[in-house]
Amino acid sequence: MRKITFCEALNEALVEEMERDPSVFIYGIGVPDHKKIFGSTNHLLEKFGPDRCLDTPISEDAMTGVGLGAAINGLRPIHVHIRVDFLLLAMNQLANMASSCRYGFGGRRGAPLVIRAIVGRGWGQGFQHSKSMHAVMAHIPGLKVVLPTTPRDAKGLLIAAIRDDDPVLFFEHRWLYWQEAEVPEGSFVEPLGKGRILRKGSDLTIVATSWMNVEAVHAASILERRGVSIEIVDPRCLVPLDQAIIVESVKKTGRCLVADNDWVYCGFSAEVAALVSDACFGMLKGPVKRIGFAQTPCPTVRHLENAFYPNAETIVRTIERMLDLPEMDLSGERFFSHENRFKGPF
Amino acid sequence: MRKITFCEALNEALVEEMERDPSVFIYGIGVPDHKKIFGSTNHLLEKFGPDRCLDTPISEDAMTGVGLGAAINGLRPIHVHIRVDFLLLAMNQLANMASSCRYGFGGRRGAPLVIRAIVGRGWGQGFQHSKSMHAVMAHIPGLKVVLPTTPRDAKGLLIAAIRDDDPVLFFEHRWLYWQEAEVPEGSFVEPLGKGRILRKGSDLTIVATSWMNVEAVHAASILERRGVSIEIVDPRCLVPLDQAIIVESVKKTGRCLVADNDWVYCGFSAEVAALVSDACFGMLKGPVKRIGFAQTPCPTVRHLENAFYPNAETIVRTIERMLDLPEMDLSGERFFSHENRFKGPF
Amino acid sequence: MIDEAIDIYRKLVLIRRSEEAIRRWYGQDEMKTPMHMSMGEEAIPVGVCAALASTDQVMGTYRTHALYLAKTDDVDGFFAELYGRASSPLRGKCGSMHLSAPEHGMMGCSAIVASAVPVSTGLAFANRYQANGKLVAVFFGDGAVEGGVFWESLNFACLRQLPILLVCEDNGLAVHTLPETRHGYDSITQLVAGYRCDTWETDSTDAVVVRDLARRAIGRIREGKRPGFLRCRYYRYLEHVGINTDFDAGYRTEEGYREWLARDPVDLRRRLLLEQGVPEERLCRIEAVETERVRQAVEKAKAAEFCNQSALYEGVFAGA
Amino acid sequence: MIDEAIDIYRKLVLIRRSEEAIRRWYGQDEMKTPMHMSMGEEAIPVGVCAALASTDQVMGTYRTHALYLAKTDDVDGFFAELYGRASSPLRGKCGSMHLSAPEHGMMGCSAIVASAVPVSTGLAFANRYQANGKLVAVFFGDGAVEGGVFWESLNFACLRQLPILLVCEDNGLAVHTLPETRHGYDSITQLVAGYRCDTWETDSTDAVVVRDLARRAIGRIREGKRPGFLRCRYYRYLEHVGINTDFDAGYRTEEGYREWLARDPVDLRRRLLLEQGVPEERLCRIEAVETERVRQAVEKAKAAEFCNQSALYEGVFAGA
Ligand SMILES: Cc1ncc(C[n+]2csc(CCOP(=O)(O)OP(=O)(O)O)c2C)c(N)n1
Ligand SMILES: Cc1ncc(C[n+]2csc(CCOP(=O)(O)OP(=O)(O)O)c2C)c(N)n1
Ligand SMILES: [Mg+2]
Ligand SMILES: [Mg+2]
Repeated sequence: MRKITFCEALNEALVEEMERDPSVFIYGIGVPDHKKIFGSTNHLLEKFGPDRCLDTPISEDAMTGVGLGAAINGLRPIHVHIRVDFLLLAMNQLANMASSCRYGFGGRRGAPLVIRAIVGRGWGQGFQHSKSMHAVMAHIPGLKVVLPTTPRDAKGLLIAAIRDDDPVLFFEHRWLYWQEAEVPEGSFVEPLGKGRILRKGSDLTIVATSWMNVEAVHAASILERRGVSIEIVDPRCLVPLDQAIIVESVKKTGRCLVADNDWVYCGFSAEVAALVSDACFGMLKGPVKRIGFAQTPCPTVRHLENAFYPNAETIVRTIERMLDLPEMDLSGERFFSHENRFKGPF
Repeated sequence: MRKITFCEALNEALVEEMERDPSVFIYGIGVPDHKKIFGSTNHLLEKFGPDRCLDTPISEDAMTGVGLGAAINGLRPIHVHIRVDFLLLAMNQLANMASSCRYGFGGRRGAPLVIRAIVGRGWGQGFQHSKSMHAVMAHIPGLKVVLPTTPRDAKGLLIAAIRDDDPVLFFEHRWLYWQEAEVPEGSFVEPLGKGRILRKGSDLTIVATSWMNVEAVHAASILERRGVSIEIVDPRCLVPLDQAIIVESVKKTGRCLVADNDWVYCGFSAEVAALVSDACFGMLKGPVKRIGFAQTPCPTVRHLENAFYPNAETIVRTIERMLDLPEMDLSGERFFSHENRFKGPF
Repeated sequence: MIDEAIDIYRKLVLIRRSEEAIRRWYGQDEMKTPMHMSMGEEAIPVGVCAALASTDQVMGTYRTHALYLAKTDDVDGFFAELYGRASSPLRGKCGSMHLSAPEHGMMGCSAIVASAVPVSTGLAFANRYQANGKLVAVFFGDGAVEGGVFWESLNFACLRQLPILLVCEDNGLAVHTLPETRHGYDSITQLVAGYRCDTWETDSTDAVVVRDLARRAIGRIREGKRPGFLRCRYYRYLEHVGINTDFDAGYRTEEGYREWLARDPVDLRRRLLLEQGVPEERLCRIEAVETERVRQAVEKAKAAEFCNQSALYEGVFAGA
Repeated sequence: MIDEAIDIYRKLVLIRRSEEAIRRWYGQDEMKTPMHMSMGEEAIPVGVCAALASTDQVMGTYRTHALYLAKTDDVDGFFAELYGRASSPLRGKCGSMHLSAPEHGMMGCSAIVASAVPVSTGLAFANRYQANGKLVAVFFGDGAVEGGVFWESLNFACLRQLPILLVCEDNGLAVHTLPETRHGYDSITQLVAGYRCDTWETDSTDAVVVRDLARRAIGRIREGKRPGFLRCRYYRYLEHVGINTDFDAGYRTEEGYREWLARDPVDLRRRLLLEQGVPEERLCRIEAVETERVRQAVEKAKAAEFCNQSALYEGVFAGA
């Protein structure tokens, strides 16, 4: 099968869905400009015109309400935010309005709204351009929450989100945009609410979100060399959550590490740890562990930023402690770094 | 000691702190009007005048920024919201601005801002007037989060919050306002970051927040009659969290139920369950269980509202299952109801 | 012509009788929902809705009894929901603050001030996208213009020249707070007039006058292809929320009330119809019919079942 | 008088040299922070800050190099932070987008459009509360007026008549988007003039003209006891973020640039000083001194240490 990038996969999903369904339109700050949201909105303006691919004022709150109203009236809006942090301006429309829209109509009408938001990282994005916020959204009943990791899932899940009849928050980590992998041509759907086993293993389960899956795969290959077999579960959707795939994996391995691309405290990693500790009670060989961002605002300078984010090394070290293994020598290991491809500005 | 209500305790804290420190002022929609935020802002306008007790336009986003700016310049603003839900309009100022204010000043300056927000419930408040949101705030590094339960704590913690040098979110459940108990006269501080054992027991620990502590106390007294001894831990602050008091209690009892006044999914109850399952691994007699709101928007009609909220009965039934006890007859039991004192409108 | 005016009167009566029924029965504690009463404002939604086509759409606030009844005429659905019964399509989940009936173009109400304005703008965006000719009218209080999202929405509506009528129901109060404590400007209409839209103002309590003004505004929206803003003043008869008066609370006087009561929307319209030669018996008949409709609606609501407890979990997502 | 104008020129030179140094050294990848360059706008912050007292306060956006240097004159702190070194009081946590120096009245910058406007309003509220006579000037782009919080803040500032100057640095661009895609009105200044404040406009690139206008505005704020709004037009020389030009991107042409370049703030001021009889050597000396200050600041920054890894956890809360 041909390989394309995560970004190209997103773009294919958008092009194909907008071709298929004239009620789909896309909008947001900078969506049609020449930068095309890092390329993910390529061709849309040219193919579908300015009525279906539109720029907006810097009015996230109102523009979210506009999407909600358009969705109530039968359109399928896709609202794009170049940083997740800007969603905080729209929290009222998301948590007080969109989330309860269907419930408030007695179930008879809903809002098929997709909100794409990019998780920023690197080159000193700092504390206002690097948030994740998927746990906050998942906490609010009535919002679906999707975090694709692979290019295939980027396409299949975005198509599913667009066709879904309820509000879907779709979080895209900026660094995933360059990931390349096989993606089917043409239309296909990855159903919302199904997790994916990214790697099979028997000694320990890593439940990872978004970019942390890339780090987890790397960590697993390092650990494999010393005979530790890691299973990686990518839940892909936080709402609805595929609890079974997580629980079954941990029942098999007896150990679980949650690696979330977010703060740990009151986050999704807590939910998974609580769920697993309950559902696998008596079957665990050790406590569920969690890793995520340092519980601080995100600093800009690189060495602090590196300390803020967990990576494959953090995962390896945590698992060594979980398995009571001595620390292996990682000095020869090349960990992921965008040092040479991802420079200023963004 | 004299007994006063939770509401009177809040009011005393405000009067005393405003007398003590001229940099303290209080503001928010309706703060000085004749309803006085359910009485909690009584006397303030009369004693301290309109410069220190002020009404505002319905502009939660800007008014939060105003508080932040005033705090940066050395004042101690107290911003009052008659419903927690309105905080969602201010999420940008809270999570993108206030939370990183001190960090962004390199630690040299901060924002001693208090935000009081009332958790609504009852008489058909519905899905836009009944949120809790403490877990969402606690998730964001840089915000402190306080949920008093007793009148004593209402006073002591509010004084501590006002004197604290960082932004503090202070959540007050509407139904607690009528709770009456002993409260010292004059100034005293309940330190932020210390939990409180509301009840000693040996068979099971309930970690409860806000109103759920009242339900927990009731449930404990019911269970006592059949020989089950419940310990109740009120963490009081989510940030900073007194982990030790929770962990020590569960190490003693071997069982833990978290009863949170919020949705369960990705909430504070998940954090406590994750924490306890880890710290007490191997010492638990059964899995940590969680109860909270139904994972739906809050409906208005009473029988659905009752099903939405957990109460003492839910707690008793859950604990019976945790302890493998048959269901006791609760038909003679009078559960808490505001049916006769808490009517329309609010 | 006169038939239209008579139907407007009928709506006014229906609304007034409905709210009188609420005042009468609220003390029984069966309507467990916070009531933000419309009394005093009836001419505005009745007038505007009379200028709208039935396929046009509206949104409102928590203070929405008059709007709901003006747009839907569905008094049974109204009381079924206030009583929280299964006979309401909203199944009691919404109560007084979140009434809606999309099949009548009543697209919902929000209890967060100003928050329906952007949603209505989105409804209008979709109507233009679908070229279905529908117009949207969104109703909000004078407090809503203090919310930033109002200005964001107005800017976008004017930028995209959307078919929307913004109706400011100005009672000079936000709960108990007067405009001088809330507004850093002199005239809201003048501020709005700085945008690419048309603005209109009235303090008439005659629903026919409001309708005629709304018609002109709507005509401009359709021809001029730009949004309209209509500010209508009125006096809130009762307390902010609840069924009582509160003239003793200190923030306003009963005199103001008396002045406005002298041109009460229902009485005024009745007087004018009589002056125009409509026989009083015809009006009495209408009054009797609407009174009876209200009585029966209340009765049916009280007699209706509640939905199953399991309904709590229904309708969060599609197909669930 | 002339000394003041010369010091204004010095500031312009300092800022321009600093940004030239950024352009020169950015490719070394040691300043790992997204650069939103000020080139083209220097006259605005330099002019306004020259009208402010040193104890007055300012806030800005992510595009804040000029403002930071105009207010603080602290080029060492500037480069220390851009290089993320421990010698910066911000310890590298902030980078280009979140510069601050409260001891100089530089109260911070936000990378969320419009979000510093309410915070500045709060600073002004506190200054009035404390009766300390301080004035606040908040700088923001033309995009910021699209954020609802701008209007909420303006309303509150005008309602409470706070001592604040709102400075709109209008480059007619939000990233790559032109006003016609963003604004549903004709004149922002006219909209703002509907509030209880005074408004002023200029498209001068002469910092002295800006200063004089700012002085008048500030005079009115102090005497008239009401907020001021100052809209200054300028041309953004470089791409939205980054150190390059982007005239080939298609959303604007190089002609516009050439027109504005002909009255470049630095060159223009130099020319005017020469015309006023200031000897060229004096200007050359200033240029040499500022160039050297910048060179040394960069050198010091590069040579400085990074803070300890443990600094990550410091400064989240007081005393921690
Ligand atoms: C964003 C928000 N803040 C505060 C409230 C509390 N509140 C409910 S109604 C109201 C006053 C609104 O006044 P106005 O818009 O004039 O409507 P009216 O009640 O006069 O019809 C306020 C402040 C709210 N519902 N939403
Ligand atoms: C609330 C918000 N939305 C979107 C962005 C992304 N963004 C960064 S700068 C910018 C344009 C701002 O334009 P303007 O205010 O005119 O400032 P300029 O860059 O022209 O100085 C946008 C949209 C942001 N930072 N904040
Ligand atoms: Mg009003
Ligand atoms: Mg601009």
